Amino acid sequence: MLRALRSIVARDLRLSLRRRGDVLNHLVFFVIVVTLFPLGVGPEPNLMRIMAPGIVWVAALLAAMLSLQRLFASDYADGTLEQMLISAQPLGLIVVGKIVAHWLMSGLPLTLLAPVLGLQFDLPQQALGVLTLSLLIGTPVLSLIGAVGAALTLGVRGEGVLLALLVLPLYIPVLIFGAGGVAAMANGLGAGPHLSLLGAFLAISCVVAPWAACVALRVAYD
Amino acid sequence: MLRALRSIVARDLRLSLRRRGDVLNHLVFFVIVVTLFPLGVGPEPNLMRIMAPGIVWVAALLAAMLSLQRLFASDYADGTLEQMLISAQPLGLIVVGKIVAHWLMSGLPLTLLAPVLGLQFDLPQQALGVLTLSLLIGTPVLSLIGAVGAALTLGVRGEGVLLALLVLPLYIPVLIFGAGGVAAMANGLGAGPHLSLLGAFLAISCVVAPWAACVALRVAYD
Amino acid sequence: MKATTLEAHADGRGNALLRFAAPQAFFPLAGKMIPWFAALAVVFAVGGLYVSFFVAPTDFQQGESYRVIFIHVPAAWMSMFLYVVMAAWAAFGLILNTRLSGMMASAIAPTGALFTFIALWTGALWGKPTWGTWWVWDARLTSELILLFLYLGFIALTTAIDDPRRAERAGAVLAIVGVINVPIIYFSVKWWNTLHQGASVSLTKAPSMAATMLAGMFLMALAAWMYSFAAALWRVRSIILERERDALWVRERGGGA
Amino acid sequence: MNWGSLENFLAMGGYGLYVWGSYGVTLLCIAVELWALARRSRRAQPEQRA
Amino acid sequence: MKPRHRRLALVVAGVAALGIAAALVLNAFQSNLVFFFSPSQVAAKEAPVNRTFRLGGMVEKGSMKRLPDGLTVQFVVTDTAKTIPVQYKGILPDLFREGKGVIAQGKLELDGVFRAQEVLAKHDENYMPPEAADAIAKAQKGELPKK
Amino acid sequence: MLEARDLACERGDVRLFAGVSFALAAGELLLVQGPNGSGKTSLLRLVAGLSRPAAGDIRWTGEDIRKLRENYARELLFVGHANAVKDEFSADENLAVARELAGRKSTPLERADALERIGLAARARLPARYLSQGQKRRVALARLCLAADTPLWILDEPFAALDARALATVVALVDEHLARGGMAILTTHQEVAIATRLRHVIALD
Amino acid sequence: MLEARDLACERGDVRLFAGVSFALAAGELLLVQGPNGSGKTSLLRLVAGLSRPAAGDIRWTGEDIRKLRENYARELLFVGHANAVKDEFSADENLAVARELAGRKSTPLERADALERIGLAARARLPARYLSQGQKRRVALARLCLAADTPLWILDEPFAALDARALATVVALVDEHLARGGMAILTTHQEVAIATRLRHVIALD
Ligand code: HEM
Ligand SMILES: Nc1ncnc2c1ncn2[C@@H]1O[C@H](COP(=O)(O)OP(=O)(O)OP(=O)(O)O)[C@@H](O)[C@H]1O
Ligand SMILES: Nc1ncnc2c1ncn2[C@@H]1O[C@H](COP(=O)(O)OP(=O)(O)OP(=O)(O)O)[C@@H](O)[C@H]1O
Ligand SMILES: [Mg+2]
Ligand SMILES: [Mg+2]
Repeated sequence: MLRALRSIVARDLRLSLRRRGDVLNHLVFFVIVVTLFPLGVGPEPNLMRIMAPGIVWVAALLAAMLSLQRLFASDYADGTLEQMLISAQPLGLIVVGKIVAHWLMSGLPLTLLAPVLGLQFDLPQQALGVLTLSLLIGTPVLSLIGAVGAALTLGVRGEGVLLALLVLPLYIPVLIFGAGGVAAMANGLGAGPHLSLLGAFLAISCVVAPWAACVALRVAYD
Repeated sequence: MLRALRSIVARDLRLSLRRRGDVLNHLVFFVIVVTLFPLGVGPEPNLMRIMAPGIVWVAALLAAMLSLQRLFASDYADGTLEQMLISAQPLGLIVVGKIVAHWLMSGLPLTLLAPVLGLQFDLPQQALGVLTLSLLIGTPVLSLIGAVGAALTLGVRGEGVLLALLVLPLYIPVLIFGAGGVAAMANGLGAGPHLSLLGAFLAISCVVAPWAACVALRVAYD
Repeated sequence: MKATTLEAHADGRGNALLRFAAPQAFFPLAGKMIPWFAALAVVFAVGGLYVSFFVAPTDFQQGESYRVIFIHVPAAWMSMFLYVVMAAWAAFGLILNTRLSGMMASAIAPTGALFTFIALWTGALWGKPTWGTWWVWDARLTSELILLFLYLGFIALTTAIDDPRRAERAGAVLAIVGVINVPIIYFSVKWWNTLHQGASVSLTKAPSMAATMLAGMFLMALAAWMYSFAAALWRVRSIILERERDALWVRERGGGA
Repeated sequence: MNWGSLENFLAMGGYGLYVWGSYGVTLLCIAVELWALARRSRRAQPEQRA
Repeated sequence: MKPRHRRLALVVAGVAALGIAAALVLNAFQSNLVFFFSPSQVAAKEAPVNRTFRLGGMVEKGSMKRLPDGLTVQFVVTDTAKTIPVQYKGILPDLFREGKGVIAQGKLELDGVFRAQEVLAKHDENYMPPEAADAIAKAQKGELPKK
Repeated sequence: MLEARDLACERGDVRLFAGVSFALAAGELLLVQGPNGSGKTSLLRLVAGLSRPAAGDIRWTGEDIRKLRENYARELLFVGHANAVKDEFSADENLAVARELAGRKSTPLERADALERIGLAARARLPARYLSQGQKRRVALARLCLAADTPLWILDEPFAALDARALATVVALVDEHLARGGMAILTTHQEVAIATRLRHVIALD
Repeated sequence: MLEARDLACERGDVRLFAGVSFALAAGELLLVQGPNGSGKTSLLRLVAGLSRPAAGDIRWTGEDIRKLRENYARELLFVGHANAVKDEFSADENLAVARELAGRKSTPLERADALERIGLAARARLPARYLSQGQKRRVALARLCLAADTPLWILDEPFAALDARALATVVALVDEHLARGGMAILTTHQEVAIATRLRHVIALD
């Protein structure tokens, strides 16, 4: 069971690495989006400091979302997904494997990079810690929920935007509590409650998302 | 010549409409991104008013970018693009047609919707006018530059993010002057210079972008 | 080897310049030039550093912090210069379809990105004590940042495409489109009168800088030039070997060495 | 320019962090590039045949 | 159209577009693109109210003083025609000197005082040793330099 | 072993077929014939468990395949119109991944043999993106060389894009499979000679 | 009319072929043969002007095709491995778009006739997404029925996925085309009988 999971994760990771610079590209996208905002809004340091957690979180969210499209779509297009559906491994296992791989390639690097970007916005030390922690708890939720959206929009045209449409509303609570926690910390309040709410989201989506994604995949072929 | 152009635009428009809700999806995405920010940053009316032009412009930019991926990719995947390369119409004409169609389906609706969103941020009347005008001049530039990026990343894996990487830096000036013009107007200054710079960008990219996109397309097949 | 490419005909016509545009002929030439450029780079750098730290006096306004100039300005110059050279090679390759051109463009990009990064980094470090901030969204700074993104985009694009011929032609299109940014960087301080200072050195007026300072800056700039040449040539040699791995002359090289 | 002592030289009139930060990172970058170049060149060499 | 005519038409259109672009750029640089104002412009009420902008000019000689709280400084920014008083609470950059260029970012309050959030030093493109600067200053003004 | 009763299939408002029944025992071949669009692919997908029939049911060793799920899938090898070949992976890697999905490990040696047999040895390490149409099909079919232990093969136009030699190889593979007691369901528009007496034919129209 | 001299093609580090020359005059057929991966598709794409040869040149009425561009393309009909069929459009719409790309208008009646002939009349209004493999191929080939005025046909395995009837129709279409003085370049792995004496064969390996 675990061996099978590992081999699926390994396959997806290898695939991502083969598409050269996939991880790097995510990071650069993340950095660029974070950089765009000061440009659009105008560079007031005070304003920037207030906006920082929100911007970093929104950028993380968009980066996660963009990469979702490839979670199932390429496997769907070339017929690999139908092989997975009638594979000797339970579908649930495959889905979990793909989600884990997705997080390792998108969520985790973002989380590691975020403190550096936060620094650029002059965020205080503890706020940086909370930012990292909130991303660490929050980005898996993004991958989990995203997987459901990606499965639902399989083979539907206008995929990209429809996916965004389905997934973003579900991302909003994560965004609010993620960014909220950082803001709270930056203002000298504790981030505990925000983080525990994020944790709760994580727990719930760990249960619901893989199941929902499996159902959605089967429906896509029926 | 013009007839051929019209038929290409018509084809792409029909295709977009057939992919149900394509236009609508763009708009909803735009609205959602614009709405995410107040959620991420926290709703202070003053802050919001200052940030509004930047946010609307960044959202427009991301919406345009997301939809770029489908500008050539689906035609590439199913072989239509190679038919276009050896079509009786000059490739330049086809590319221009596709860019026009892209703008009609993404830039134009955004432009029409923006004043409503601006209202939500409590922007003054003239600033709304400038917002619309700046989008009207700026979004074609986004489509034009985007076409070059989309053509360059054709068939390259990790497309989506690589496209963002190539195109976003070139979008930065448009963002700065677009949002800057609105902000200037909101503060009682004229937006004239910003708008004429945007116009200059439009003129330059009208010349450079179709040529570059054509070369890139031919390169993609060589 | 390839009858269609320009360089193959060149030999017959006896055009020496074009002959060296063939990778096979350029490879040993580059190999011979690298040590010279490298040596010159070291000499200029040692001289430049000596002048920078032990000859050039303290500045009347900035005190010792101005010594960042000896890195910042050469790096900033190189960042723009290398981009233009890269784009020129790229355009050349796109039009004439010579094999070496694309390789040269790919060889220059990383060094260009490096100098752009150094210009940004040293500028930021210099900005803190002088202006009072690491970073502002001033036109000069922003356009230089875009330059870095353009370099990175070029590198990302060319590495993402694995057919080298297609990769360098696609990169060429991007490089050419991005050239627009260079004059914007250069003239930005004139057009937008913001934080970054204007030119201290220009063709049209006498430099507004003490002679020893200027000497240090020029020495360092020369070192940067020599270094860039050496690095680009070294890289292009690797690229030639990678691309022509199966060509007879490369395989013979492996066997004979 | 006579710095008098090593401390003075390192302090750079109070700007040591900035000046040495610039030179240091530059040196580091160049070192990294040279290392990468050497590695690439080593890998690109055609393998020796017996 | 014959191919040659078409190419000609394209070239003409391209040149025309570039011409338009140049004209638009020139037009743009006639006016103020960034929120950057001189004291004269502020005095002429060209600057926005209640919005952050940048005020640029020279720090007037002898205008700098520290307010009783020990943190806030006040000085006057001039472009030799008009002057604007500026208040700032925070650390000044090293290059901040009376008689030298400065860029202050902040808002103009109703009392006519510019409350800066950030003060940046703008310096010129001159680099020289202090002795040379002294000599130049002496030669120009015939007075002893401050430093 | 495999038994289908009264299968019907609807796509949109069209009823493609109804009342299709068959039973397949060890060593037997089922040929599904019919012109383009007659529903061959649709039938094969039903049997593979990829979609559900509008009517009727399909049993494997007496149990409904939708209940069995992975336990049925483990016994099954399906090659559809789509090759399920990853452009980024080489032929060898693609084969390894396919074997893992089938729940079996494969050694590099086995895979090399399989690719040799199907005629891909020379391109085994090239990313599949660069392979020709027929070579991609061969990657998908290389699985057949390693699937001796998988009793049921469902092959939807396996010969499309193959040249004569590869076609003969695949035919031989199917022959061997049937000879060792395997089952196969096949569609093809080409004339091929599979040497078995135990052949059923379903003709759709 | 069409003349190729000393063509060579390289993919990656492999030289697929070199020194391929041929000339094709009105009413002549060129058959390109060879096993999978021998470079048939690559050759056809060179001739269509989709990629450039590593060596050699291709002339149409004496002029280089890369100079002629659209003027060559106007004389050309290319059916590749990919169908160039839009999933969202019906067979009829797909055909109309393809004709427009070829620079010709088509009336609904003409298109209906073409679809009738190729055997798609019953599914002419269904989005192509729902069509079967062979039906999609037929949509791509329906262009042949309307391309009487296009002298050069380049068909890369047109018969893949077609059933026997459709195959016969396409063969008949090629026959007619040759009979009225058209030219055709063809690859296929199947045995087909095209009734022309004026046949050249290139065998790649
Ligand atoms: C991140 C911040 C900075 C960036 C991106 C940057 C960028 C550049 C660029 C691109 C150039 C070359 C353009 C030209 O030759 O005109 C340049 C030149 C120069 N920069 Fe910076 N700079 C930064 C900060 C600074 C700071 C803080 C100072 C001094 C306090 C400074 C002083 C200079 C000088 C003296 C030149 C040479 C001008 C000339 O003589 O041509 N820069 N910088
Ligand atoms: N929504 C729909 N409405 C009407 N007909 C449909 C719909 N979806 C599919 N079809 C029809 O169902 C059939 C599907 O057939 P299938 O793919 O099983 O054919 P096949 O026998 O495999 O053909 P081929 O030999 O071309 O592969 C096609 O005729 C198709 O037109
Ligand atoms: N980068 C590369 N490196 C090595 N070989 C390559 C590369 N790219 C393509 N090839 C080879 O080039 C050939 C392309 O052949 P092409 O597609 O023209 O074959 P074909 O004759 O049409 O075959 P089929 O009958 O399968 O359609 C294949 O053998 C492929 O493996
Ligand atoms: Mg079928
Ligand atoms: Mg082929």
